[in-house]
Amino acid sequence: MSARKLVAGLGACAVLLAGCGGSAPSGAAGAAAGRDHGPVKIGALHPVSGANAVDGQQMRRGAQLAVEAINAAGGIKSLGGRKVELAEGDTQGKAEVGQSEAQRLISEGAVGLVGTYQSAVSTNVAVVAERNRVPFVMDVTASDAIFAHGYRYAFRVQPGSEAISAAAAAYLKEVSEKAGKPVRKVAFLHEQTDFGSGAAEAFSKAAAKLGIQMGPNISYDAVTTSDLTAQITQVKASGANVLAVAGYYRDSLLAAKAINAVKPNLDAVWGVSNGAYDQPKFVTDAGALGERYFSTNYHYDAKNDQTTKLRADYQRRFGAPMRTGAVLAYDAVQVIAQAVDRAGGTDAEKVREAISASQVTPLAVGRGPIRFAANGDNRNALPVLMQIQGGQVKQVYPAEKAESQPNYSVTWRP
Amino acid sequence: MTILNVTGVGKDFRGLRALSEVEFEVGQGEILGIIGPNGAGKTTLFNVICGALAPDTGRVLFAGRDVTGRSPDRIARAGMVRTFQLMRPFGSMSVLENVSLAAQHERQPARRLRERSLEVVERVGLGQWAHRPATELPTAGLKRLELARALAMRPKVLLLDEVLAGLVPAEREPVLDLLADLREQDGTTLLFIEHIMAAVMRLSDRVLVLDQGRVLAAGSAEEVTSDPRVIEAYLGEEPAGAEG
Amino acid sequence: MTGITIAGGTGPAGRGGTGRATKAPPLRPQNRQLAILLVLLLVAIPLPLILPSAQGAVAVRILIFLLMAVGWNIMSGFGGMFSFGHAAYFGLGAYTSAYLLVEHGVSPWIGMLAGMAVAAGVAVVIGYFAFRYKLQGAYFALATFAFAEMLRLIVTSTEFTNKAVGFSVPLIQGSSLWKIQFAADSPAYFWIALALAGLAGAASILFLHSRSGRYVTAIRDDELAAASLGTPVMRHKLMTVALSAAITAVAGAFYTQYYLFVNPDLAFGSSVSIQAIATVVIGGIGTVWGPVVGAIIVGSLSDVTATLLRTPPDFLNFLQGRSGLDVALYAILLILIVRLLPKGIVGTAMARWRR
Amino acid sequence: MSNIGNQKGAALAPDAEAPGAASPRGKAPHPLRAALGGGGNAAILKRVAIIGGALVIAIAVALLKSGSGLVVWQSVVTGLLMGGLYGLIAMGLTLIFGVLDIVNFAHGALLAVAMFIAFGVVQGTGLHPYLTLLVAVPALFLIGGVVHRGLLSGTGGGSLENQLLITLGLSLLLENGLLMFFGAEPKTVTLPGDFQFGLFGAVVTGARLYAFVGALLLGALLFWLLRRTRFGTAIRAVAANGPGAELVGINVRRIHTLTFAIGTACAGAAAVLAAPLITVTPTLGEQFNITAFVVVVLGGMGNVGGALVGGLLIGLVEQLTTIYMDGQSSLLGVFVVFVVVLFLRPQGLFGRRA
Repeated sequence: MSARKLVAGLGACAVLLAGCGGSAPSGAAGAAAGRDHGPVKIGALHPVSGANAVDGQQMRRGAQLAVEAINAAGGIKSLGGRKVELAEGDTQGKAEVGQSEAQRLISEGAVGLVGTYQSAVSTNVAVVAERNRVPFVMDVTASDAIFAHGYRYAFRVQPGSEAISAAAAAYLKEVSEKAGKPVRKVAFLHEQTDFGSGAAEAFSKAAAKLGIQMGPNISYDAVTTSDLTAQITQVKASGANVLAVAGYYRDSLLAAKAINAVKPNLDAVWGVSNGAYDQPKFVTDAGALGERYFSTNYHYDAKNDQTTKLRADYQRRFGAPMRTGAVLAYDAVQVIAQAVDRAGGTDAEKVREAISASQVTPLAVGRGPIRFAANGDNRNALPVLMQIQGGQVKQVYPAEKAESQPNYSVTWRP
Repeated sequence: MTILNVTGVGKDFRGLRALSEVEFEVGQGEILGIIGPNGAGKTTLFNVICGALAPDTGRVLFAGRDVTGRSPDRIARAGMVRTFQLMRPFGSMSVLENVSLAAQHERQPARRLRERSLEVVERVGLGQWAHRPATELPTAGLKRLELARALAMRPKVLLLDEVLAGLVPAEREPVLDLLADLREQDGTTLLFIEHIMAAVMRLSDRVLVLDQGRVLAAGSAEEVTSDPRVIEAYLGEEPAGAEG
Repeated sequence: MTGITIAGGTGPAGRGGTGRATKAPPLRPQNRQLAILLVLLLVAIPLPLILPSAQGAVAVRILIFLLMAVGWNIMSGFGGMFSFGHAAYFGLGAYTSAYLLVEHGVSPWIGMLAGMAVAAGVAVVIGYFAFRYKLQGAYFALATFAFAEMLRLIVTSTEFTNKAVGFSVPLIQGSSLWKIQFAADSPAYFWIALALAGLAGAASILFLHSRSGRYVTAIRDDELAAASLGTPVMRHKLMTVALSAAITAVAGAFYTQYYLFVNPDLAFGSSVSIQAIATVVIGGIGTVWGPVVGAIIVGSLSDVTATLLRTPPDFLNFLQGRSGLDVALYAILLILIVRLLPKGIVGTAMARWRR
Repeated sequence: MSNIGNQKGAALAPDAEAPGAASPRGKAPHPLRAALGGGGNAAILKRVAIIGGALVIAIAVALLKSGSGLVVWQSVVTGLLMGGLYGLIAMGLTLIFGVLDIVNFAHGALLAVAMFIAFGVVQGTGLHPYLTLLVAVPALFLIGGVVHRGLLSGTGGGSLENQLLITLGLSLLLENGLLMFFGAEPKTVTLPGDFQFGLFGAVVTGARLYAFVGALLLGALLFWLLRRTRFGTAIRAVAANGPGAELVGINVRRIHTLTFAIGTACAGAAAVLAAPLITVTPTLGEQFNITAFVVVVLGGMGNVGGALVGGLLIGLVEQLTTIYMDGQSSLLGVFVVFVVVLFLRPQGLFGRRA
């Protein structure tokens, strides 16, 4: 159609004929054309359909709220108040769909992408972003593997899996010692893919440095398991006094049921990046079973007034409590928008530079403003310890983020 | 000269004795008729000889070589070919393709393969059907197709399972003539299972009678039909020759 | 061969067949099909220059589906061995090339060949046991499914395949044919996939009309009868399975290069097997062109529904925000086609044409 | 295992003369011939002895591997209880597989539909979860009948690949239908007054015990239906020889539809009993479908009793796999057993060699 495509095509033809080498026919060139006028587009890629649709929709709405807040505050100031627009994509929770959606958003002129909730999808989108030289700010993505490739355009707001596990081990030592029941031996129950095994590995490494004994390390298949009684019996037989659990929602709930049935001699149940133990839904589903469960995870900052206001707004608009993922999506959009503002334009390279020098105050728990390390990870991301107390998820540690004191015990033992 | 030698063959189906201690020989160029009441084990015997079933006991020697338990395709390529009582055409192919499949074991140019296949098709009288799908053939045609495919293999020994069944008397004659001619012209050895006694009487050099999986009698057609044990075995059955 | 022939016999009813009987078709079906394939390829070449880039990605996806479908069709359509586990071969192709590239820097072209060899080897082993123990029909399908799932589980927990994480293809500066890496919306991806699909299509046509192909067709129609006519059953079944697996492995290897990422679920998940089956069955199982028609439909379907849902027309507005619609539509289409056109689109069309 | 099917089995043996006998495993080994037993007493005893011996060895090795008697004992108890559930789910599937020769990939999705019905009724009316049997079973019976009449009977549903795709399509449709109407959030059904007790140190919960007992009861019910009623005789006749059954005046299509409906209703019963044990999601069927197919093949297709025993075995295999192979999915062990059984005894552990 257009002459540009024909030229690009002929270029590629030549590459085919000549063998290897040749300069890159840039795909980003065309996309840039759409960026210079109209609203500044930020792409949001989330699993709005499929098995994770609820979280996906939450996150899309979180991103939407950020865009509305930016526009209400006068748009991008350095660009004369240009409005921001959310370009929405649905990953369906599938890596290849995520990839084609990312490509679509970029070709529609997105200056940056946020997403995607699932590590496999983020891995795929990160590749697209890198190849098109468009910054990709991940809101929720647990896997650390993406940041080992040396990508220049990949950033992440949430603390990574390794950071959470290390914090979980450190908090465990400190909290248990303060309670006068120092941790002796930790059994780790985890689902067997990268998510759970990675958490277990990082936790063990950190625990070893703190002089905490580990064992046994029990894994299970989250997709097929429907009973964890035997696994919890193994924990009971092992004599461990803390059980750490890294799993998704469904299997973590099964673990809670099994713990209640077997009643091992534990001082605490310790969620690590756990998909259930800091969810209000878990409190509803598990009832009394989940009482006093701990969980170390990323979390919206319950002590930040702005966060509270945002969540109240969300609750009013959408009739559901706003989850942490949605707050992180909000933060991620803010990162891109403020970078565009400081870059004073939509040039991808300048926006990237501005992002890597970010100083955005997050609404999720953090040590301070969002600042990215060289590999793109958020240096000030802070995991927080939560506990279910009286049917509510409370932040309990570290002290400056605590809504309430940790109660280091379990319900079934005096 | 003996071309096929069956010794001590036995076969069980879950405790049901289908064949037991079956022994016989067939000479080069001989025509052997096999008769017996329903369920006597005739087709099972063919299945064992041609490798579709492995016998529990006994051996099958073909041209002096032991072929017991060999796969059916190797036995067929060695020159011992059978037809089926129930017709089994390759439904997705034309009549000619059915035949050329059997003829293509010999490496030959495509043109030669085609000519030879057409020759065989013509020989069994299916020339006008050559390019029609095999599934469109009437019963008599399917019987001829079975025969044609077997002939295209240039068999040394041909085992025919009720090749006349389902044909009206007028259709039987040319088939019988063809079979007789096969031996004269090509020197083919024939084993044929048949219920139609007239055909058995006319064609066979010798007749083997099976009953309940055993060889009841063997000899010339006249000998076996006058054997009292054979007559007894057929008692209660409908008169031989009515229909198979 | 001379001597007595069976005289006469009745000719085919009506439309006296004498003329048809003796005259050979003007062009051998093999050459005719190859000619059509060539025309299709020539028509497809300019497509990426015409289509907008989003559609270009769909076109590449269609070609990947086509490769898988051609592979599956050889084994299950031509050969009648219903595989429910082609994900195994797709995955082996994807993982072999990804492993060689990521860990040893081997060109994906070589990786593709290696993947074909590995997939064909595994297929022959699985096939040998399945045929040796005479598994057929549903049992064969379930066995192939079990093997694919076992591979998925093993890869998921094996260190050297990177467990559940899978492989990300390292990005290079610029473009390289040797590394099969170009700018994201480069038409080169389409052309390479087209060339691969064309080769696969040609292989499938040549195979169907080869000696071996005729044997396999006969085995599919009636295995015992074919064996009784001297067809080397085991050898030709294994050859078929190996060819089928090798072509499917090409799809897997190209998939990895195009999407630059592969993990156990993407490569070995049962949805891969289902896609291969659905594509062929919708197009027409056991036909040469069925995979082409099926791939165009299945490959573009999810994109059409996604577009439809993104900006729904008024009467579909109530569906916005609901998840699962596109898959539901796909399922309904699948059921309708199987119910109404049990031979698939091409198969049914051909049956009509003949009549 | 009872072996009432004995004489029947012999009577239905295929004619040794028929060419079909040449490929013993060609068509599937005959359905229901061995339903609830088949083969002589001695053969059965021998087989039970072999399986039992293998189990004892497997458990002994597990003991060595784990070093804790309690853990192994709990695994065995959990495995048997889970196995009862698998058997329960597989019973309906094996009936459909055996009588209609349909590989029903929608069985799991139908299970999910039944669970959502149970969930909906409990949510809506506050009924005791087990009382939803009164709704779920008839509803699934109807759905099964409609599915068979509408989608599977007649020529279009003929070939294996077509049936497979129709049931696959149906399962996708049902799963995504549930997703559209109920959303993806996992739901839970809680059993009021659930209790638990120790069994020589192992923990058993009431809900699991009920599901186990339910499996036994349903198995007995199906046994009675197939063996002691005229309707059951008709089903077995159709399974053994459709055209023959037609000749003696049985309406084969009607029997097919009813069998499919009964098989689906079994899924309904299984769903209600299983609902308190697991989290209810639209895609939960996948998880059970695969296992159920393994159980069906293990028990011999069409063999309801075999499905129960097969279920128990698979439950044990799953649990022992997690002891043997740390970090491996329990499914891997299940598939290994599956493939070995497919190759060595495709007629199932309790079927007779054709």
